[in-house]
Amino acid sequence: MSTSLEFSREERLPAVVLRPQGEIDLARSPELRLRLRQEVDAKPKRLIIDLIGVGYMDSSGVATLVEALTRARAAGCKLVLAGLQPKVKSIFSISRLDTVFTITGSVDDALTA
Amino acid sequence: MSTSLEFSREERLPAVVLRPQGEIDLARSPELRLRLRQEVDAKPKRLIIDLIGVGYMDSSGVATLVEALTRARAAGCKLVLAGLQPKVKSIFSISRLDTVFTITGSVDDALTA
Amino acid sequence: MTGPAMEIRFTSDPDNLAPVRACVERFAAEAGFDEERRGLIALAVDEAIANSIRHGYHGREDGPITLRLGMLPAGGVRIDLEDEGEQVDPSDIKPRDLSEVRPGGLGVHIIKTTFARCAWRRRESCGMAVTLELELPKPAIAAALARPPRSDARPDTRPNAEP
Amino acid sequence: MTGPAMEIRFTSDPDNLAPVRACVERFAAEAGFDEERRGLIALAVDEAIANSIRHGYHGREDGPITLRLGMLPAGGVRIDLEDEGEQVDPSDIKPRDLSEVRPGGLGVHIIKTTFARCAWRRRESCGMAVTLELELPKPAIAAALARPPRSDARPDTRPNAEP
Ligand SMILES: Nc1ncnc2c1ncn2[C@@H]1O[C@H](COP(=O)(O)OP(=O)(O)O)[C@@H](O)[C@H]1O
Ligand SMILES: Nc1ncnc2c1ncn2[C@@H]1O[C@H](COP(=O)(O)OP(=O)(O)O)[C@@H](O)[C@H]1O
Repeated sequence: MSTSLEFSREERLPAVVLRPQGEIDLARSPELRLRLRQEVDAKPKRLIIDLIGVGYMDSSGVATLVEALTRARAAGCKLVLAGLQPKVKSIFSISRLDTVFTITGSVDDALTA
Repeated sequence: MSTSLEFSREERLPAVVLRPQGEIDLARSPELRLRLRQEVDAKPKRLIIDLIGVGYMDSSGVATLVEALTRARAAGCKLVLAGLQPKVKSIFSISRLDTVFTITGSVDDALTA
Repeated sequence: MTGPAMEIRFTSDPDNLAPVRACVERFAAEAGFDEERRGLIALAVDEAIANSIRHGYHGREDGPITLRLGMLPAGGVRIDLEDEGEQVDPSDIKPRDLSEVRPGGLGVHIIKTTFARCAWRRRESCGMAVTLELELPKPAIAAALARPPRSDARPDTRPNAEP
Repeated sequence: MTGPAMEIRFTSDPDNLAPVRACVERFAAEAGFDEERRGLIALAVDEAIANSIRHGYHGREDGPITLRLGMLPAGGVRIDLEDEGEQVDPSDIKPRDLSEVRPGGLGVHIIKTTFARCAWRRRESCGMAVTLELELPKPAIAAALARPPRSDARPDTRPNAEP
């Protein structure tokens, strides 16, 4: 009955850019998890998650991204986060994950980071 | 204990531009009312209320503006509303007051409307 | 899957309006209403609460108010508002003639314009109650039903979950 | 003038999180917290509720949850959260070592980082309760106290009010 997370996807080979749109909390992170599994399983060289459309993320969203990072590494895929809004950036720094992830400002930077 | 409505004010003689900042509901319209009484009592030729910083207005805010319009007319002051956000515009049209007030897009237009 | 539902209890202090309408607006978003519609829903509920404060409690700030937010089974919202304020004849709660320009008298018009159904009644013990209902427009229902189920997809955050 | 105060009752359905945190965020704004601080308050309360849902109710979506929002007398917020879920030893509710990179285990850390005081306890009958408190920073207290009083300034919307 409730609004779902929306994704747009762009191929900038050899990278794939995934752009979720919405707030990522306990209600929405399962959708993100499913989608990230699919993307990582396809083993792109580089998976860029553009968070420009994500105005809010809680620790369930962060946990989902940590899980994706681990899976991506195992699959030989470089995972990069881009476009973090200040609110989303702050949960990464509180969680001390801002140095664990590769985080860039723009998607263009993420192509080469 | 609660955040108040903030105003900035600019003289573009013979007009005065008043710019409230915040959401105008039953809790905030009393502050708007006090301020508008002061401004109208000073009898400027033209009083422009720039609503660009007002993201929300309920009927108590609209009532306050209708009261100011009546007082301004009696004082020989031309009252103009400018910078209405879509949400605020819609309460004026629902209330069928969009033709009663002089409403312009920009403050510049309001100087001559 | 019944969707979101909640009850908010607060006093007739106008400072409560902003947090309550933030909740209503977001609830309407969860229910699938578009931005314009959810803004109107929040406005109309704000007007109904303001009427409880002004006419039910005559501006007293400590009167109890209860707001219940729920989903209509076929898509849409049902909102119930109850106060313990002064009782009036429900047939006296009506919009005024809008062609007359004067402050006030717009709240009921806004409520009736926004909701498909609104019904005021005297509560049994004391105070007034109003029920507001609005269905989702048809295309929004289809979109809400298309949402994937949540089961099996929660992130695994057990301490020893294998990555 | 006691300021805003409210109680929200809802079920452990994750779809309730977004409307509830919209209310909390706006409540924190009314209490005088700046944008960054109110975002953190909403996040931390979201984490506490998510923990009730996941650990108290093990993902069951129909468990009752009550959230109470109030102001501290000297400026700031006090938030009480109660569930009827599984009881755990409050001393087991603690942040994990963040140097280890793995999914999960961040909620309690976020809650403790945001609030000046947070205390979990077993409720008498069943379930857990947590109390979260945060004072306003000093300059914000001064700003909140500087707000003009509301009395005598309400718009006059009586039917026959002279303009
Ligand atoms: N909750 C309520 N309790 C008592 N009377 C009400 C309530 N809501 C509305 N009314 C009545 O309906 C009338 C119209 O309300 P409204 O359109 O909001 O305009 P206003 O409140 O400015 O008069 C009010 O003047 C009042 O007599
Ligand atoms: N409301 C609660 N009821 C029961 N246990 C809880 C509650 N909140 C937290 N806990 C306990 O505290 C631990 C740490 O919580 P948290 O930091 O949010 O990480 P996570 O929930 O991802 O394990 C949880 O694993 C759980 O054992």
